[in-house]
Amino acid sequence: MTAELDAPASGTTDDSDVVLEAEGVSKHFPVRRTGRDVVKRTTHHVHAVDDVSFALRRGHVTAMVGESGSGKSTVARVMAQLHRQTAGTIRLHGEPVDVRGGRRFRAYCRAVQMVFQDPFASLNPIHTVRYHLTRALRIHGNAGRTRAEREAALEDLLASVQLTPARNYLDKFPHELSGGQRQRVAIARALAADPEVLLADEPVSMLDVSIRLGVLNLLRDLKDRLRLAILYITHDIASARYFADDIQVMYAGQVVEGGDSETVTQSPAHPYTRLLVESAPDPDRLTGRTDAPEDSAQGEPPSLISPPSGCRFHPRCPFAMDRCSVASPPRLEVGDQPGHWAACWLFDTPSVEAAS
Amino acid sequence: MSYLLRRIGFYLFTAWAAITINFFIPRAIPGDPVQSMVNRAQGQIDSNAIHSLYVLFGMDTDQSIFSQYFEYLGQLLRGDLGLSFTFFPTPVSEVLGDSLPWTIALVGLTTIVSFVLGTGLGVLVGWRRGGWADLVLPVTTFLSSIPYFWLGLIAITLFAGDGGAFPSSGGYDPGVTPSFTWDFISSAVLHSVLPAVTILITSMSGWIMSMRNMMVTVSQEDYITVAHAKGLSERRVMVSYAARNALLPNVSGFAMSLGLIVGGTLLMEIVFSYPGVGYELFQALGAKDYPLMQGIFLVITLSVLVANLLADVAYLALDPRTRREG
Amino acid sequence: GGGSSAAKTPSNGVLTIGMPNGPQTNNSNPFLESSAGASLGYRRVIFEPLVMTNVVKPTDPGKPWLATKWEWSDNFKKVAITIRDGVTFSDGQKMTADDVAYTFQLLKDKSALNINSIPFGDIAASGNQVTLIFPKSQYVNQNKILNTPVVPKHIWSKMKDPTTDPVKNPVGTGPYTLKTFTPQTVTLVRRDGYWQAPPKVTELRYTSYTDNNAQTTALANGSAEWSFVFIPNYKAVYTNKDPQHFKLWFPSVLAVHGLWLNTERKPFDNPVLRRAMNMAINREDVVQQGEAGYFYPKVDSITGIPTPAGEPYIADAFKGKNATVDVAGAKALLTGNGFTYNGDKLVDPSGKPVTITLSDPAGWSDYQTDLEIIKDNLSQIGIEAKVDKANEDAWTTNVETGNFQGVLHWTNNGYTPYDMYQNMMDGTLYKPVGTGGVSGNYGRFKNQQATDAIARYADATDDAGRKAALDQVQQIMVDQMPVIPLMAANAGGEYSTRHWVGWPDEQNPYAPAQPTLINALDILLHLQPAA
Amino acid sequence: MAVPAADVAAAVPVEEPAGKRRQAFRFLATGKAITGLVIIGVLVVLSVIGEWIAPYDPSARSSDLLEGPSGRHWLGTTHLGQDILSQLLVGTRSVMVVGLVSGLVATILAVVIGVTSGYLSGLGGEGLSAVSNVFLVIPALPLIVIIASIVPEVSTLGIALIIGCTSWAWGARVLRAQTLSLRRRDYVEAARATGESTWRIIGVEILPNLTAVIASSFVGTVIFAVLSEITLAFIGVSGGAEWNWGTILFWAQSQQALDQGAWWWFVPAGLAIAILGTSLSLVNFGIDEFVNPRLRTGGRMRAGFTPVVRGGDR
Amino acid sequence: MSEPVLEIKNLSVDYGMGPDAVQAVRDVSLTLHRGEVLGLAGESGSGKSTLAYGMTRLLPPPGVVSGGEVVYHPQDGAPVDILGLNRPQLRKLRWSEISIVFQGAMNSLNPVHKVVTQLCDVIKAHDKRSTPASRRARAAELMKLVGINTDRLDSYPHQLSGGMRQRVMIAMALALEPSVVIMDEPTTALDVVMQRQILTQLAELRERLGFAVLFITHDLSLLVELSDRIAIMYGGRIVEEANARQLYREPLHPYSLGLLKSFPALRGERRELTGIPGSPPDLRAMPSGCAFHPRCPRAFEPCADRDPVLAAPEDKTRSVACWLHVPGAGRTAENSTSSTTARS
Ligand SMILES: Nc1ncnc2c1ncn2[C@@H]1O[C@H](COP(=O)(O)OP(=O)(O)OP(=O)(O)O)[C@@H](O)[C@H]1O
Ligand SMILES: Nc1ncnc2c1ncn2[C@@H]1O[C@H](COP(=O)(O)OP(=O)(O)OP(=O)(O)O)[C@@H](O)[C@H]1O
Ligand SMILES: [Mg+2]
Ligand SMILES: [Mg+2]
Repeated sequence: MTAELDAPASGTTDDSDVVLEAEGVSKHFPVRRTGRDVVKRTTHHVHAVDDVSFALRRGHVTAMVGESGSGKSTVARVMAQLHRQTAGTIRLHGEPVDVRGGRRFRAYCRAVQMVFQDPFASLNPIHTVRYHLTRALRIHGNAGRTRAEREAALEDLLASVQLTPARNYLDKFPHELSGGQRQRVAIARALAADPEVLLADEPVSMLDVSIRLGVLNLLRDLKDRLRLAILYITHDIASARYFADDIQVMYAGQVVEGGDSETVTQSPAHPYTRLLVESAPDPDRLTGRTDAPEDSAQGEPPSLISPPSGCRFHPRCPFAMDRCSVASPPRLEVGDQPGHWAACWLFDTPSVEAAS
Repeated sequence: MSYLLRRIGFYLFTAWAAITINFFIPRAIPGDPVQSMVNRAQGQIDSNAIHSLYVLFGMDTDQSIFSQYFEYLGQLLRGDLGLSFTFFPTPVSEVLGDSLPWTIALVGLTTIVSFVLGTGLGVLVGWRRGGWADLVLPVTTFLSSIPYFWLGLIAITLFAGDGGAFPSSGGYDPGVTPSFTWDFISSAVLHSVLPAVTILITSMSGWIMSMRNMMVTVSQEDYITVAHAKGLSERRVMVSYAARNALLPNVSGFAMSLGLIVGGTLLMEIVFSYPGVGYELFQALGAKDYPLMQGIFLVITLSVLVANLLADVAYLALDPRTRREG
Repeated sequence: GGGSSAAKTPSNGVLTIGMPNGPQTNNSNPFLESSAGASLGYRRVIFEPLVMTNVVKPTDPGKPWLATKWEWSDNFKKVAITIRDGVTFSDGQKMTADDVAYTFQLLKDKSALNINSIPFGDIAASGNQVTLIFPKSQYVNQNKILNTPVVPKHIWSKMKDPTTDPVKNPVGTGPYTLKTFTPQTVTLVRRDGYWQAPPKVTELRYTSYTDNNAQTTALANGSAEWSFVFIPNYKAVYTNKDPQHFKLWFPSVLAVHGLWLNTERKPFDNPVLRRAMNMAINREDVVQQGEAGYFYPKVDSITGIPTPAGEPYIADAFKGKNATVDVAGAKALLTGNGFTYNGDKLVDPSGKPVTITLSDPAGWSDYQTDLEIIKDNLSQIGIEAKVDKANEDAWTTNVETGNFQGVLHWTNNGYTPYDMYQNMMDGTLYKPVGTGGVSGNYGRFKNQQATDAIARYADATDDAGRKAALDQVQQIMVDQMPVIPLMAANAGGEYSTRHWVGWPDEQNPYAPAQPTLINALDILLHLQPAA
Repeated sequence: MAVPAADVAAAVPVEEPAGKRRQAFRFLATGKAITGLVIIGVLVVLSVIGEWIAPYDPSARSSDLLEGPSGRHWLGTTHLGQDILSQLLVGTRSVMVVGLVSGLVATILAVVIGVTSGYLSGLGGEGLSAVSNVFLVIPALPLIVIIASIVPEVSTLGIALIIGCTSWAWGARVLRAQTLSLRRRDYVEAARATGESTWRIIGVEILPNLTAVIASSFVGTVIFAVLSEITLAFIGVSGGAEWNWGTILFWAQSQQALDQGAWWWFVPAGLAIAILGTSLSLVNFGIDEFVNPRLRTGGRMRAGFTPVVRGGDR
Repeated sequence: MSEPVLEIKNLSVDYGMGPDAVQAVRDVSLTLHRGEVLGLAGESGSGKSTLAYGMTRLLPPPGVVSGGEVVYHPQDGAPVDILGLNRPQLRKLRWSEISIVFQGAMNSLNPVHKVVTQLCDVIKAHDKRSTPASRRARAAELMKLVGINTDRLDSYPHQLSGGMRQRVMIAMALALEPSVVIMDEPTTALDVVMQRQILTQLAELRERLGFAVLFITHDLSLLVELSDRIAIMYGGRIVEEANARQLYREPLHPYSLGLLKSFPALRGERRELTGIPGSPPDLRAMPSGCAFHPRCPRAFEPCADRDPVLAAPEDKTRSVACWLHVPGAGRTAENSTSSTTARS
């Protein structure tokens, strides 16, 4: 029997913890039409995200990993409603959201905040830390009524991202801060809205090794203290293992595997996840002898304008079967751990049995 | 290709808008061609002649400005630019035919030479940053800040006065007739030296500056360092790697300036009494010669647009990144 | 240089003529002021008039030219013209009375070409005689009619529309034909078969320079031998380069350039103030500094009639009465008529200080200089003047609609003072301030006597009547001073005697020296190669 | 396990917040810009006090007609005996006023149109961009001449406004391009994600980041405006009642000063213009170098062959 | 161990000259042996790139090499000091003996020339006798070497994916069969899958062609896996140099330890991550003594005053610059002698 799972993958916590969920979300970007297309009246789209479903829970970090260009940032932006999804629904506390600017967008912002990938680019170089934070507080009505209240709120914010004493930072410009400090300010700004969900788009990939850890620890600390639901986007699967509760693996705009972080990293099920895990640098595999497994996939990531039919990984997949190029695999239970699933025909139990 | 299609649509709109503005704005000037003509004669034309001039110019009928406008558009579509008032009844197209070649030959050539020389110098100055090359900059800055007419007049005084080597005005010797003879060509060339040199002096520095800046910017690109690392000869790195890339932004500037050839030389032609379009435009403005003004503006508009289109095409040709397959 | 050296060397039989009028287009239509022929003046040597008259000596009788005889009926409503025999057009066709009649008919039919607005009546040709009939006296227009250039009927009648035909191959009775045309230079050559002794100059080269400076340079280096251009400080820039040969002669004609005052604007509606201003203005300075001492000759007579051209017309009462600077007199005149001084500021009878804005287009540098001087002069009698360097188009409209206080402006020009006075004072031209479309009387001068006298002059049937009328006009002019006449219009030119002699001058004023007037042909016929 | 926050703080040098001022105009602090600014400053001062330090009334006639430089008239006199030095001094004001006013007007227009059309997508943005392109296509000087003819009274301020209203298109285009590149920046998106309104994003997040570009476009317009004003006066299209350097040149030219050998009438005003132009260009270069630090001249060095200075002066 | 091919001795590199010069590489000595992979790691700003560019004299202004020697040992012939060469000599040496692969391949390839042109360029510059046909053939060969289809020869750089461009750069680096290839973060911009592909290929090629590699990255886990020896840089100095395995198992310098403890491991035990507190030093205001001491959890009395010297603590195959490993530190004040690399 095909054990098709309902999205989101069930975890250990019960469903009342779900804050934000995406169901069947797709995002297609129209691309510039060529002269021939104008004649033929066809339009092309980048299928940046196709039919993605998952849920974010209170006090829970969900990591989303995948290679560059697999659509991770796009998912985050759609979740933050910076882009409108092409299809699918986003639910906040079970209510479908449809916000187009204005007051309702602000209300949504209050609940869902995003931290951008690049701490050097996401703070306006001409505004001070104080300005950034005050605006965020004001917009969401957390600035208090008096000056003193506002100052107190600012200090609380900076303290919550461990930038103390606050007065050392408040009047600094972004260029006077280190990368880690900037990222903390960006996080503080997101926290100023007092959100329930934090969408962190590769919050550390631009940071130096020694600073990364601080920011990640901070996020984890926030999750615990404020019971935030965090979406942690990265392409560094090792940090996802270390930091997240569960992991979603994206490939070419689709989520191909999900499960709790330890399981996904230690016993990856989907061939792509395996490839990802095997490719990650591993100090224990010593000195040049990159005894890469024979079955390791080669080739280039697929075009997102005309993605491969069936399973999008099949052109690179060492285990590709006939049906892989025809039919898109549904979420199939892997079976080793509860909640671990993969979108791969290999785990279609009856068929595997039939094949053997 | 869609890029070009969209550009063309955009250009058509711009052309229409410019033509419309060119039609209405001159007509908002107080006065009319007849009065200007009488004024210019300062008493040499009798005030009794005014009526006959109105009749002559066909301005004695009351026609609404909008019907004139649509008539004008219709004329344009038929390729008819109307009759000039200043040179009544010479067709505007003939006036343009007389003056355009001069402007295009002199200014066109000068613009190209200025671009080539300026860019070349800019390449050198940008490449050999520091040292003598940096002295070029203040000098060119100063030269380019000089008002053009002033430089032209000084040049005339110095080089075209008594015993000067160059004629001070005109496109060729009064004695010769335009034709493909040595006499005419040599005289035309001689007459073009001063205007050309003064234009070069004031316009070249712009190219030098922009090319220099681009060279400096480009020469810090990684691929230049790589080219050095590859052990390529200095010349090859400078020309084929640095200059080739630095040239790209300058190309659109160059196309822009090609478009301005017709409209941008008013002062040169006034100062050097050069028989080109700019001077014609100046006269037309003073005479309120609407048809001639419109004709010249049309030429300018079209040449700017065509130049822009050329720039787009040149960019497509020069920069492989803008080329699209399929 | 190349340009000058070619022209500096004496070219056999060639005369170089220049005008500062910019590139030309190939257009030799003699009736169009916009043609190259008019702008450079070469239409005068292709198309000949019936009679050659001389504006510098307006009372002299005209020289018979294509007409051998012309007889006006007493009331100047009819003229019978006898056409010269043996005249051929340059294409070999004989010129006949038919051609003359055709020419007048053309002007009658095409008001666009009838630049003098002559009211033609019947036009008849018979034999070698052409008779023209007019609805009213043409005394004041007689020379304009007789100066009409004659065009060949056999060519012009075939034109689709003579008003819009550029006549690229002009055929006339004159001694020259068009050889080549370029926008910059037009070359004419002498033809065979001219009806009188041919001119010595075998080739005429007309060059159009872009502006005064270029023209002056060309004169100074000898590449242009004859021209009509304003040269500031002409001695330094022009004549001193070759004092022996470089000459200029700028005789006055019967038109003035003067300070037009808006006679409906207070306080300038007061003739006393206008007269006092007249007394304060230093014409000598204006002419010397503003007009380079020669361009517009000074007007001395208080009647405003330029001398010597208009000498015969000056009323006996005013003969020898010249305008002079008399600041004290002016002040006395003012204080004697209700004006007062507050310190050195003039205050009008209503108690307002007198100020004036003098306005002329910014680009007219000689006028601007004149105004600066006038401003200075007026301050002597306590009038605070401001010089406005106006935009030409706006200024034109302002002058037309009477929206000004004082402007330097010209008057019409003619063979009698009628044209200038009519232009200044004719009440039939009057339109209220704010209404445009006037062709004269910009100062809104309203004086019935003047209007009547002007009309009487034009219609009078005898010289006595005319004299009486003109005397009255002069009297009104002197009393009312609607325009303060400063200088005369000219009909002059710069010429070089290096290669050609026989030019008109003070001693021999047989023609005005300007190369674009009909007399250009007469001058060419007088020129002889220099020894 | 978490990094002690105190350590992070301790590692950055702590500066007093009081010492921090917003440095929006840092770009004027390069050597070139300072040189240019000093010259401009002198001219601005002259434009204010020129009237009082001028030895004569610039319009006053005297009997010293067309005299060369002398103790009495340092720069000689005109054909009316007016003192040219005084004309130059008094004329400074009009030049500076036109430069500044039209620079301001054009820059404001350019900013409003350029930034709005860059930030707004869709028809509004495209329309505004089309408008500025139309203005780019129409040749500026003739357009200015025409508009100057339409306006009845052309005062200095009028000229300034006309030039300002016709010369914004280039700046608008540059600013539009810049805005287009800024509007997808993360910090703009971040401001949006915070819930800022569109106008606040344009005004507070984007605009200040364009300061250098705006300043450079301002300086460019000032140069253009000054040259235009002078050209207009020179070709006799406008004069206004006030003196400016172009009027001096107009008089000199119409009196054929150079042919008469009166160089003192023609040369100083031209040089004054060139100096003003140069100083403005210097400011512009300074801004360029700020925007693109690579342009800063770093001594006599060339890429590709790092010099070896053993035992250098350290 | 095999013979040295490139010896860096006491190299110092400055940015700028005179009083406001910044010394980004300080007194670095390092030896690259024939055929080995030497890894160079350190956090951002520690001077890795400056070292790589400085020793090849490719550092753009205001960079200046302010001291030291870079000796290249050709296969046959006398050693040459790169720092003493004039332009033509240097040009000849470059690429044919020492080639470089830079971090951003997109930026390393000239965007306006085809890949084949750029490959042929380098051959032509060093082999004047080659014909266009032979050059093209060689270019095709090189492309095959790095696993790119030869029909991509006529592509422009922007038509290739990031990984392909990086491989083109590697192909170009090998075009003249140099004995040293310097790689400055060649894979940092790529994702792990692509990175793995390229590193695998590199390893194969090195086995076949036998060139030595100086591999620069800040990803220590990558280096441990890839290289024979590893040098760790901090604040413009080499603070530790050791065999890769040794370094991973038993880092001696607290900074190396900190680096290793900053990486989460994908496999095996979830280990404790501590990271390195504080932030990198400011080159303009270097801490006195050991540059790392303000961040060092084990800093003690001599660290703030005196610079430790890179020296071999117990055996001859590794060296470290830390007072912890100087017997009797705290008493000796002897740091005037210039540091020497422990060489075999
Ligand atoms: N605004 C857009 N217009 C068109 N295509 C887009 C746009 N934004 C993203 N894409 C495309 O969508 C795909 C997914 O991009 P996305 O940025 O989500 O990837 P990512 O997983 O975040 O990659 P990275 O790890 O590099 O950040 C890419 O192919 C990208 O080119
Ligand atoms: N032009 C320059 N002027 C002054 N200092 C510079 C300059 N370029 C680099 N530096 C400084 O030199 C130091 C070393 O830089 P380098 O690029 O070598 O570091 P890196 O180790 O390669 O870092 P990364 O891992 O980020 O590439 C840095 O602190 C940097 O700030
Ligand atoms: Mg992303
Ligand atoms: Mg680096």
